[in-house]
Amino acid sequence: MSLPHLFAPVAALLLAPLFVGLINRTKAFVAGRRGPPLAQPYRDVWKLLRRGAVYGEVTTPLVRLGPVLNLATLLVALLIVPFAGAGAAVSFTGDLIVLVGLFALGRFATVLAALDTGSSFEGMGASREVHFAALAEPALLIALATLARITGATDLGSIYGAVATAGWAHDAAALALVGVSFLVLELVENSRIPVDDPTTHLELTMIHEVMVLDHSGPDLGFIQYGAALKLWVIGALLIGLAPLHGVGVWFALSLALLGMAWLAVAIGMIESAMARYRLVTVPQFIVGAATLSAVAFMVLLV
Amino acid sequence: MAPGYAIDALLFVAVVGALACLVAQPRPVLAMAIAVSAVELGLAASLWVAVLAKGPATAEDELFFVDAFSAFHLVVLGLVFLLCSLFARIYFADDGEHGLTKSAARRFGALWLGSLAAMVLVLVSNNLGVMWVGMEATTLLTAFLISLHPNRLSLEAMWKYLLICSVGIAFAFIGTIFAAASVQGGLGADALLWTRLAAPETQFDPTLMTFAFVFVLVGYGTKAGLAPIHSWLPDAHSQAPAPVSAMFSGFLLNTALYCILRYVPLVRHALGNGFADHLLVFFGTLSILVAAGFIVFQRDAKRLLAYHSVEHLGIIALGYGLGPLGTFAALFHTLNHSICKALAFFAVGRLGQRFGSHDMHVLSGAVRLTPLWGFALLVSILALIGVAPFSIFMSEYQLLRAAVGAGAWLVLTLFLFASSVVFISALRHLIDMSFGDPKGALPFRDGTGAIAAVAVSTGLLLLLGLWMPSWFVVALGRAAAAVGGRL
Amino acid sequence: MTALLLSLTVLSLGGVAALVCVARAALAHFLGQAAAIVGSLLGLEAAISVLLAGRPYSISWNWPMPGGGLHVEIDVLSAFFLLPVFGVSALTALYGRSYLANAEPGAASSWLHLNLLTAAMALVVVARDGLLFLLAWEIMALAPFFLVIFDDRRESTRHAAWIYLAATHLGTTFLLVMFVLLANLAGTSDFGGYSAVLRGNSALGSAVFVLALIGFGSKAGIVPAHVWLPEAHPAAPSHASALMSGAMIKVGIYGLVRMLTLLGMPRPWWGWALLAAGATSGVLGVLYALAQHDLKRLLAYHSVENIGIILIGIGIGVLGLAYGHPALVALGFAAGLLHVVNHSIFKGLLFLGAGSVQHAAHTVELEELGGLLRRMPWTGACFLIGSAAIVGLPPLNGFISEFLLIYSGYAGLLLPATVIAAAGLVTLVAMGLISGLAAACFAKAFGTVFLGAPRSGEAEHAHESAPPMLGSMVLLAVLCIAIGLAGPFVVRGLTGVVAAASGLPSTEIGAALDPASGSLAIATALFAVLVVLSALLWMMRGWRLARAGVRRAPVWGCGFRRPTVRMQYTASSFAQPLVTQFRLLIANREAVVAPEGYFPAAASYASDSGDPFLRLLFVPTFRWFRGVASRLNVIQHGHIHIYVLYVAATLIALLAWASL
Amino acid sequence: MSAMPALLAVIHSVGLLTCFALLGTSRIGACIRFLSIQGILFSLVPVIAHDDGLTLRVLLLAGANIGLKGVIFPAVLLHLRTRAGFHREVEPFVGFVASILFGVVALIVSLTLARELHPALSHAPFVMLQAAIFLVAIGLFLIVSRRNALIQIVGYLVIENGIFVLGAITVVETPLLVELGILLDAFVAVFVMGIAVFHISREFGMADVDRLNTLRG
Repeated sequence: MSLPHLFAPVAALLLAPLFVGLINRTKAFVAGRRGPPLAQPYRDVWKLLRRGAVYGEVTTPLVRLGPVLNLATLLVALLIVPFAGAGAAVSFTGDLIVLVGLFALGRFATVLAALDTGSSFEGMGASREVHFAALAEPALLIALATLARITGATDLGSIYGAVATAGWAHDAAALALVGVSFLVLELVENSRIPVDDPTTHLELTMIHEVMVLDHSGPDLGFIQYGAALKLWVIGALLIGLAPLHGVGVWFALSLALLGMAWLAVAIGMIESAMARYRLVTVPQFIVGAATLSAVAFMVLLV
Repeated sequence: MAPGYAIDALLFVAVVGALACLVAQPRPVLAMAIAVSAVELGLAASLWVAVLAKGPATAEDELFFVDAFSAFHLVVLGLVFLLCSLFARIYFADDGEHGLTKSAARRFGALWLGSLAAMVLVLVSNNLGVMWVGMEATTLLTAFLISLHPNRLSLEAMWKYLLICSVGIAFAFIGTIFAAASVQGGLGADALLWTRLAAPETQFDPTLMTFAFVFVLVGYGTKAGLAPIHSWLPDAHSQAPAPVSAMFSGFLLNTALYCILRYVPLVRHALGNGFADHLLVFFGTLSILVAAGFIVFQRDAKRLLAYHSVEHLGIIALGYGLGPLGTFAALFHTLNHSICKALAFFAVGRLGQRFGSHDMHVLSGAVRLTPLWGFALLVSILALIGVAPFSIFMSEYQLLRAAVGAGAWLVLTLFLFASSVVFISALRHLIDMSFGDPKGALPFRDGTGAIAAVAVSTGLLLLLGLWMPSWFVVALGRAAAAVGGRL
Repeated sequence: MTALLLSLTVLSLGGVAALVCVARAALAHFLGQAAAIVGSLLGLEAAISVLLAGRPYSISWNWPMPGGGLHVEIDVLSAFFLLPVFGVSALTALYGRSYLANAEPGAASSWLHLNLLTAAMALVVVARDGLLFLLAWEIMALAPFFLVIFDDRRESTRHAAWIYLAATHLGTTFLLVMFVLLANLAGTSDFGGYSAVLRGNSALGSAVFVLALIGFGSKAGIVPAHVWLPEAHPAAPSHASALMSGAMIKVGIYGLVRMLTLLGMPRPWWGWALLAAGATSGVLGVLYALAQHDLKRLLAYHSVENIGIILIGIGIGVLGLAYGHPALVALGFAAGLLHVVNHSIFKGLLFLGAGSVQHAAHTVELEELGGLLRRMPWTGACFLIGSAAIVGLPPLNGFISEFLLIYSGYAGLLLPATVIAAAGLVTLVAMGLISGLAAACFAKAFGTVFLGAPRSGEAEHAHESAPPMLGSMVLLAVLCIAIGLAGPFVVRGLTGVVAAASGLPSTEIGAALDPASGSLAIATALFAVLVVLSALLWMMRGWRLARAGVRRAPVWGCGFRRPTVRMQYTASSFAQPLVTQFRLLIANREAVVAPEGYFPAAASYASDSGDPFLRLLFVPTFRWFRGVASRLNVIQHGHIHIYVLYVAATLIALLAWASL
Repeated sequence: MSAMPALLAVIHSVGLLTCFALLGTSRIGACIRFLSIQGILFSLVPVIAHDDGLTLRVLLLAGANIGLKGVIFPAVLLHLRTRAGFHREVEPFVGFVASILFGVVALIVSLTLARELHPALSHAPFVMLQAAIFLVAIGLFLIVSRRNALIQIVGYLVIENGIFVLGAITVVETPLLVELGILLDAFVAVFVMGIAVFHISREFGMADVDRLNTLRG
């Protein structure tokens, strides 16, 4: 495990909140406001960590366990997600399955924590969360499958290594499609517009926010930090596809960081440009993403 | 005792018993029935052993003839009558309309043992004419057993049974005559002796033998309840008192089939082709299918069992038509079905007495109402529809082997289809009758006689289903060889 | 081997003893339970010794029954399948006595059926003779009938028992034909003779495969032959359901695998058939499960789903054999077989948990339950572990087998052959859908039953179960975790079984499995990290909150200050989005009275999740057939002279035919 | 005996006439009388058909037959008719004209069938063979086409006659025991049926078999 391998996780840990801040800042800018400072997410998390907590009357320890477990899974995910073709801290055949498993575990924990409050709002949010997740999981698997087929590897490290070097040479079309579906997944998994509006104040329209409505204090801090990390992780999967061929590792890493920044801005733009879909149309959005990857796969087969 | 005497004794005991009943008191009558049946069973068993050991036996200068085939049937006959007599005592002892008046008791005893004698006569007679006489006698003797308690329905059933079977038997006699006439060169006075006819050197006229078999098949087939000439059967079985129904299903039908089977080897020999076998297979399959159809929508428990008899007689006929292995299976099935069906009729009969109806929408909760008969009902019907570990599963397995061996795929398919239909519908009826809360009847227990009958029957069904003694296999093989060729 | 025979004897005799002294309930219960546990332990001993020794034991006696023989053998494959049979049996027995504690006196007789079921399953697994196999199979089909109809006072139970036995009998019919056919061609009913006739003859092979797939599939619960599961499992006592779902349906899988070993080189389309059956059963099973609001029905449908997963694995393995890719063979079979054991563990656990819930709250209707985790913490914890395991979450046993399966999918993707790659993609899509939906379904199940506030008085006053019941659940839960953490070793340990099931040399299998277990080793390390991290975070928040303080308050009600328990999200509403999305497949019958206007009158929602195949396929078929059959009535019209005419007509027809 | 064919021919023709009479008449009493005539006539067949002289046995059997079929059975039936108080009419399902037409058809069919069978049964006189088949057919027809239980018994007895003839002309020598057995059976049959009809008529008011159709399915 060399220095660059360690760089990626550390960068994520440090910069993930900044990524969120950048998105918000972009949205504010487009809306013509000054908006919160870039460091605002750090402050929020820090503030929350120092606050006390309030729990519903019927809750069990599960409600406390949820955020912890969710955050932990994402921290571990950081270890296996490669960054900019520099490979991942830990890389082994089938690690992408573990990644999917980790996401599933984190989600399950969050959902149960939400249901533990016994509030109908959390129930509603959880229901929507599992609904969309159930569709997003195959999408993610197919996208990764396409990459595996392109690169002939089943560990993220070598997949991204190969993509960055050879991938674009012959399978550009497929890669582009996969890229798009990754972007969609980024929006879906992290409940961004057009799937969900993290800044809305109408509970009935929320997904992720309403699910964590009754979390407070450190728990909420964990959740927000976790959300930032998840944005970063999936973003890394997307940015990693970029053709950084034949440049030095450190240069590639810095380019990738730029890429992440660009992604944040892009998300910001999307969020400002698009309106939130009606809940019934969201599944079509996700299935569309899955279809894109599937099409990409077919392209490879024929 | 020498086999010959055993044969005479069989007839003698039965006849004497029948006559004795005419003068006896009601209670002793039923006891006497049990005793006589027991003696008959003993005699039959000894005869069976003797035949297996020393080969076929004859008596009264070849008027009587017993080989492995008929000896086996004699044993089954004895067993069925013993069980039925045991049950009859319980059944008639029960109060209410089913109790026996003095005259009714005498009538029952005389007719019961009389029909026993008649069936023995059928089984032991070497002369096809005498066999026919015995068969006709069974019809006439059993007719009034059906209407033991005369009422509109039982009389109607009795009249149908009487007329249809008499007509059928008449045809059987025509067949008998043709068979005798078809012998070339003529055997003179021995023209009706089965041993003579079955002798390899006998030559037949094919056309006459063909006609003869057709008449015999239709004639005795009417009595055996093969579709489509089974129409009397459900009526008679549903209206007769339970012990009588049990005896009908348990052995009367098999007796008729036995008569047909006596002709089959002759026909095979005369025509040298599968004419007889094809007819048996055809009517067997048809009976199975028709019975299955009727079982689907049956409401009356005893009619249900009656159609089961049609089905199983069909299975047996089918087996006889499928070569040596099939014949083996058919014989095995005969025993299983007789025991099983008797038991089923006992259980349903007792329930019917207590519920005052045989409507399966009325019968319910047998297991709670009377554990003994509930158990009997469960075992017997489960066995009837071919659930392992009961012996009928095994005999049907043997039948399947025979069918596959004969390459009779269509028949196999139809048989499996029909038996599945029967399984599904009969199972539903069984569950309704056995489980749940008994509505409209009070719990009751029956004494040692009942327990004995149930224990023996279920024990045999289970034993033959799990461990068939090897000597029994040999015995069945011999019996099969007598009419169906060697295994 | 003697241990096995001994265990069979103990089981049967103990069962009979329980029946005999059913009058003295306590004694009967004791005998039945003791026999079950002792017998199962003996059986486990036999199985394990074979697995360790690695070489089969075989005995055969002469059986007078023509066309049959008494030949039993424990080889690695049999021993492997004996593990769930005896393991689950022992634990359900431990559980069952307390469960039946306050049932009606006759209940003790159920030990007979329970023990006979175990014995019969074991006999099926070790039988090496067609007729013996069929006999054991039929007993194994009959014993549960009496378990299903245990609570026979309820019409629904009687109906369930009927459907169960009818379905299983239809399946057996195909097996009858298969074995009779094989015995006829081979000239012997001994398994040894089958492969000889099968190797050469591919048409026969395909025929036998189809018969086996239908016959064994109906027992295992492949869609559409699954209809009996959702009826039978809820009806039976929970520990019986655990045994049936945990062990009995696996015996169907065993039969399939055993036949595959005898069938020799498979044709490609067999693999595709298995894969298709698996994917269909998996996806439909979990979808139907989503629509349920009866906990045990829900679990029953998850059995269908998991059987689907197992079949996908075996399908991949068979495809690998057909196309000559040892890696696929190893991974596919390993995934399928491991999932057999895993499913019997967590499904057993979940059914036992459901049993405890029923015992405590007297219902398994989701909408009546809630908040049980605080009232029955142990049961709740075990059920949670079981749910996480069945969903396939790391680091539990379910994850290991699903990891192997998805891994084999990816392995297939990398192969140049388009066909295999397509198969791999199918696997991935199916697994993705299944695990996602399963997560949704168990979030719903666990959430509604154990979390939130109780929705009924019974749930309000629920109490924790008796120690023995907890004991068996805890044991199973521990097994879930243990296998999950021991993943790498488990996978290596499968080598022998996979070799036996696939017929490939174990060296080849081992070589193919090593990378997978290597990855699992690393993955397990990661999970260790995960646990450590979670612990750290937990301590950190604890430390923070120790200062900042914690208080309880009503949850956010959007300003509404008086939330009642009825306002909680119900199971139906939780699943509604997905159920609506897949309504084409689920075909749920819903009766909705939507609230209207500003001051809506009473509104209501009712959903009936009767099985679509039962409702739309089987019932109409039977009704139609009944209609057809009842037409026969016209020939039995009661007019005697026409009856006589039948006789005459038959005679004349035959005469005419004969004289032609 | 040279007179044999002529005698047989007479019996044959008269016998056929009785059959047609049975088909045509509407009165039960008449039916029964025709039956007795028929019985007597055909009981003579064995006596005549015997080419090897008249043995005591043959005469004895013939006598028994005449006694039964000519005297006892008709007596029983007539007794029944009065005791059971039947309508005097026959009430057929099939009208009398149609019945007679059927008789004609049956006649033709029986002729052809007899021609079929005769080669096989060369020593049997052709006319009697045909008569036997014809009798069986008519008997069946009576059972099938008549409402009245008594007439059904009559039909059964007509079949019985046919079989008797067949036996007499084909199997030349059957053991006495068999013959007697057959006679006994016929005897018992008539009585059993008689008692049955008696019970039925007492239960149902009249032995109109058309009413015996409650048992179905």
